[in-house]
Amino acid sequence: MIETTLERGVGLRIRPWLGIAAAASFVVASFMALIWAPADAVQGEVYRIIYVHVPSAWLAYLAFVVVFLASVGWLWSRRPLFDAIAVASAEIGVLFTGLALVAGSIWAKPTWGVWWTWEPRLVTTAVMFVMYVGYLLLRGLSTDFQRRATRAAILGVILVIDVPIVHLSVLWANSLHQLPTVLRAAGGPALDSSMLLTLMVSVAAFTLVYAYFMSARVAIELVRQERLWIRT
Amino acid sequence: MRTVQGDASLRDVTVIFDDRPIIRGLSLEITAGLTLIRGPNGAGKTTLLRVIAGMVPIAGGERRVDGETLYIGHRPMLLRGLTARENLSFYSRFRGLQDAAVADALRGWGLDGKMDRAVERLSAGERRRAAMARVEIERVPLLLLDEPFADLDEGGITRVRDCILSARDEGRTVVVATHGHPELDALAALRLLMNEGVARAA
Amino acid sequence: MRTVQGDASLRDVTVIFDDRPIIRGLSLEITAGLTLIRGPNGAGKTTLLRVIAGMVPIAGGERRVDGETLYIGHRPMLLRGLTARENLSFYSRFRGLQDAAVADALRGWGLDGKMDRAVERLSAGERRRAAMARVEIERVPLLLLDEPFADLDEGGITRVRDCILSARDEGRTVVVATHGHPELDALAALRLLMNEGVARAA
Amino acid sequence: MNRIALVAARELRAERRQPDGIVAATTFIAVLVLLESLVVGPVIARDADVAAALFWIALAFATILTTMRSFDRELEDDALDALVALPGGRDALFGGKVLALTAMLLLVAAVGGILSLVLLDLPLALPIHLAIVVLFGVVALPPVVIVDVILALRLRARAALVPILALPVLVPQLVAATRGASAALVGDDVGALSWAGLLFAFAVVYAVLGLTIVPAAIE
Amino acid sequence: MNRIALVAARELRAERRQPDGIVAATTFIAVLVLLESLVVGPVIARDADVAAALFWIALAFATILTTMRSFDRELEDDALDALVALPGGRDALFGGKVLALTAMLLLVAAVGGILSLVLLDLPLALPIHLAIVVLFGVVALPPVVIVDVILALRLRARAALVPILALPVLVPQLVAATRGASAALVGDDVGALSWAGLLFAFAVVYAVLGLTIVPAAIE
Ligand code: HEM
Ligand SMILES: Nc1ncnc2c1ncn2[C@@H]1O[C@H](COP(=O)(O)OP(=O)(O)OP(=O)(O)O)[C@@H](O)[C@H]1O
Ligand SMILES: Nc1ncnc2c1ncn2[C@@H]1O[C@H](COP(=O)(O)OP(=O)(O)OP(=O)(O)O)[C@@H](O)[C@H]1O
Ligand SMILES: [Mg+2]
Ligand SMILES: [Mg+2]
Repeated sequence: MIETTLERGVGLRIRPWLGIAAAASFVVASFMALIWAPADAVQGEVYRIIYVHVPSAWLAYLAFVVVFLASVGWLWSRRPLFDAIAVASAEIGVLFTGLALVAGSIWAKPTWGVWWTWEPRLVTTAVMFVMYVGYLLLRGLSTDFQRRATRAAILGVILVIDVPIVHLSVLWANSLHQLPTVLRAAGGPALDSSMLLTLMVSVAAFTLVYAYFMSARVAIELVRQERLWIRT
Repeated sequence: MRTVQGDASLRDVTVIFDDRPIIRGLSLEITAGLTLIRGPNGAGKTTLLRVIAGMVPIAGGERRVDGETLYIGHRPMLLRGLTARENLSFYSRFRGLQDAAVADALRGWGLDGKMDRAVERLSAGERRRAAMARVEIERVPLLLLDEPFADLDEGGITRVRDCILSARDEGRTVVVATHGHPELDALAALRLLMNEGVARAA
Repeated sequence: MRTVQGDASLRDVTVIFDDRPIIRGLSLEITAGLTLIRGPNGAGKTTLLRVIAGMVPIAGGERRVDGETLYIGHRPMLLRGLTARENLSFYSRFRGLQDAAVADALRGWGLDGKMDRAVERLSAGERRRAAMARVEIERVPLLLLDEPFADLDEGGITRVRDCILSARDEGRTVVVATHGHPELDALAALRLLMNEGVARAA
Repeated sequence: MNRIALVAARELRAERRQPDGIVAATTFIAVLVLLESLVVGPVIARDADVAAALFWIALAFATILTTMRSFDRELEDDALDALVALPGGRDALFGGKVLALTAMLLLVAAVGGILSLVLLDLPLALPIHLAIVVLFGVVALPPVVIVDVILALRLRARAALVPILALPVLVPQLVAATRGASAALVGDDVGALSWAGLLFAFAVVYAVLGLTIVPAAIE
Repeated sequence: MNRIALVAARELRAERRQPDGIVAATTFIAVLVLLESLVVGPVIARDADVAAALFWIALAFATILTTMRSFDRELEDDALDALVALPGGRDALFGGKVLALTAMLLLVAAVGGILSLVLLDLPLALPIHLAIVVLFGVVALPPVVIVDVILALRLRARAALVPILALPVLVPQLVAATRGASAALVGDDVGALSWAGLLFAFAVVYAVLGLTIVPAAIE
């Protein structure tokens, strides 16, 4: 398939550069997060987890929105590339959700005194995690390409509804969790400016990592598809 | 390649189950009349019929079918719990037809007195008869019959044969996959011999 | 009435489903050799075979069967999810036999390369072949085969016929219900014609 | 539209013949309520929040069971294939199933709800509000579950996959339904109605989604 | 004995291929625990009595689901007929299913139990005692349920009949298991062991009854 080969070629050319950029930005972000940014007035040093916790949560959102877009793409055009993007992004999204959960729990222990508690943001995040694990399970259990892609795409479209729910969940009912500090409807971010800058740099680093993972994972998937196509 | 415009055509169709190709790059034009599909067990006959009926996602190639199709498979495809009459009424009303013809057709297929019994309480042959009655009730232009003679007694076999031939004579397109019944060979407009997912005219 | 002691005998057996008599006072002696059961759809052939196999509660009369039986019905009777090989190994080990013969038998029935696939992913004919391989593996004295030729291609039909005849020649008792295959008539020790739950020798 | 009605009628007729789904679901809820009051102790179970929560959990499972049963019946003898192969069959399937299952679940919910009220001796401040919450809460369940059952159709381990797929998606609805029902029980009319509105919105969104994208997944 | 082992092995193998029953049961329990704590509120759910009661109710339903699933699989393509027609097949069926389902349910109970303990943050005074109670409680479930499934085999509405038949019979066992588990949680060792003994007696009685009278009921 000419199309597939083309896509793979482009991916191959960009990927090394992406890798380098991701690694470099990661070094910068680590430095800023661990050393440059000041300690928090209330929480002291623990708060630094925010530089892992928040970017991974946001990147998970991004990954699942990409799953949604790729799913629509597949349903629209049936181009295998979209399916490859969907799996890749879903897997990385699950990874980032997991990371946000773990980082959140680690942060919760010193601040709230428990690893886990029943609270809207935490529960909806856990639910999002389970949903996309279910998405990956559905893919794993389906045995042929066309059916798998279509079924997964439909699920990918439906599940994205949970992303705004997770984001807004803190506004429902009495939440322990931080209310939106950065992404607020009214006014600018309520955060110290050097902390904000550090956060933005970490988010940028996480985004580059996401892009790098994506290009690698999509390439693997395309090779797999191609092999399958050749065997027919 | 023939350029005759058929009721159904497949172009370079490939079907993959479990990463195994079951139909390989198959092209086919089916026109009015009788088409016979033959081939050993596991050749892909059932899969081909299901592809034409639009029930299998195809991994590559194109499928074009004009008009409605009726596919009757190895299994009777009747919903358990409902009676033969209810099943067939549903199908015919779904196609926008009256269901007045149902009882007569079932009677014609020898199910008098049995059409109001849940289908799982019929014998294998009776179930097949109920399924075959759909051919007369739904009257669609493209019939896809998979092993339609199975489980039937002498009389049933004759009836299926007559039913196929009269559908053909009415100008409908009939595709039949069967192992036996060599007498159909002479009557077929097209005979396909399938093997390992590849078909050639015979 | 013959007084020959058979492998299986029914005396005045009645079977009732849904308050309707399906088998009516049927008496029967089956001895070594081939017994053919014929009759139109819904005559009660399947029910009779299941009575002999002891799978249907009888409302009246007596059933006596010496030795083990193997009944293979309209459906393949293989557990989904398991492979053909696993299904057949289970049956043979349950009868206290080694399962070494299973792979060979399946290969003999043309399932080489397919015997490790879950049975629901086989074609209809392949499933029938797997079921029929039980005849060679389990080697019981009384075989009850319901429409054993169904879904099979030319080669499969020949194989089933050979299998039935060699079982007969080994002195086993084989009861076959089938609609077609008139060539078996000449070879049968007993031919029963069933109709509406009553059987008479033909 | 007419086709959707035909599919729904067929489903209800099959269910009347073999009331697998509906009786199982009702028993399920009834027994849950009974056992609940028996083992949990009536004092806790009588709490409006707890009772409402258990009722909705039970109803969610009842929906999953009934839907899976309905599709299992279709898969026997390949009856589903015949329906899907009919012209317009794919499109009518989702709508018809939604209609039929909603009707069945409304019955189940009514029986289960009355049982809960009577057996647990619950206070009932706003009966009409409760009925509205239950109505919209029930209407919101089947579309989600049916989509998931269709996505898992014919897969190995579908019995496992469907709850995994459906329950997380249902969580917001179940929470809303629980809050709404307990609001109606304790007499908070604004709360009950606003939760009911949210449930209705859920139902509409999922039904529209289902009608537009699900036909593609049915084979 | 050997035949019973063969039937059990076959069941476990089929289950491993299509882990319908076991995964569904585990999800069922896990989700129930999750939802429970979510909607009921952690304070009530964390109560040892309530947690134990819900766990056992969930396990009873899981047993019913898994057993029905197991027999439904046998009914497809008439595989059960082939088993019953084998010499000694009837006798081995009950024993084999009991063994296999008990093994599966022990796994489900272990996973579900650990989940409940962790997620609900329950106190655990006597872990060994709890394990013993769970062991005997689980062993006591399948014989009853399997007998009922066999009695309802091939009937219309069997999905409805089985819970109706099974649950009333199970009530004493479930109460005993709940009491035993909560005794173990709060540290009452004599209580836990005596309830475990009672559960063991139940298991033995039903297993013996099943082995002697069930074969007659199978066709
Ligand atoms: C397991 C526990 C936790 C989970 C699952 C979790 C989940 C999340 C998620 C999903 C977000 C992204 C929200 C959005 O922007 O829409 C987020 C953001 C955030 N989390 Fe957590 N979190 C947890 C624990 C914590 C703890 C213990 C703290 C601090 C006390 C915390 C502080 C924050 C902050 C400050 C944000 C950024 C909020 C904003 O600017 O919008 N989280 N968390
Ligand atoms: N669901 C499935 N998953 C994987 N492979 C399958 C599936 N169904 C059929 N196959 C395989 O596809 C091939 C073609 O099957 P198909 O049923 O089309 O054959 P057929 O020509 O109809 O055979 P028969 O004469 O036995 O009915 C066979 O090798 C079969 O093993
Ligand atoms: N489960 C059942 N409940 C009620 N009636 C049944 C049931 N199964 C079969 N029957 C009826 O019993 C009669 C005999 O059925 P049976 O299956 O034995 O016929 P058969 O001779 O094998 O027919 P075929 O040639 O079609 O296989 C038929 O009239 C049938 O309708
Ligand atoms: Mg076929
Ligand atoms: Mg028969």
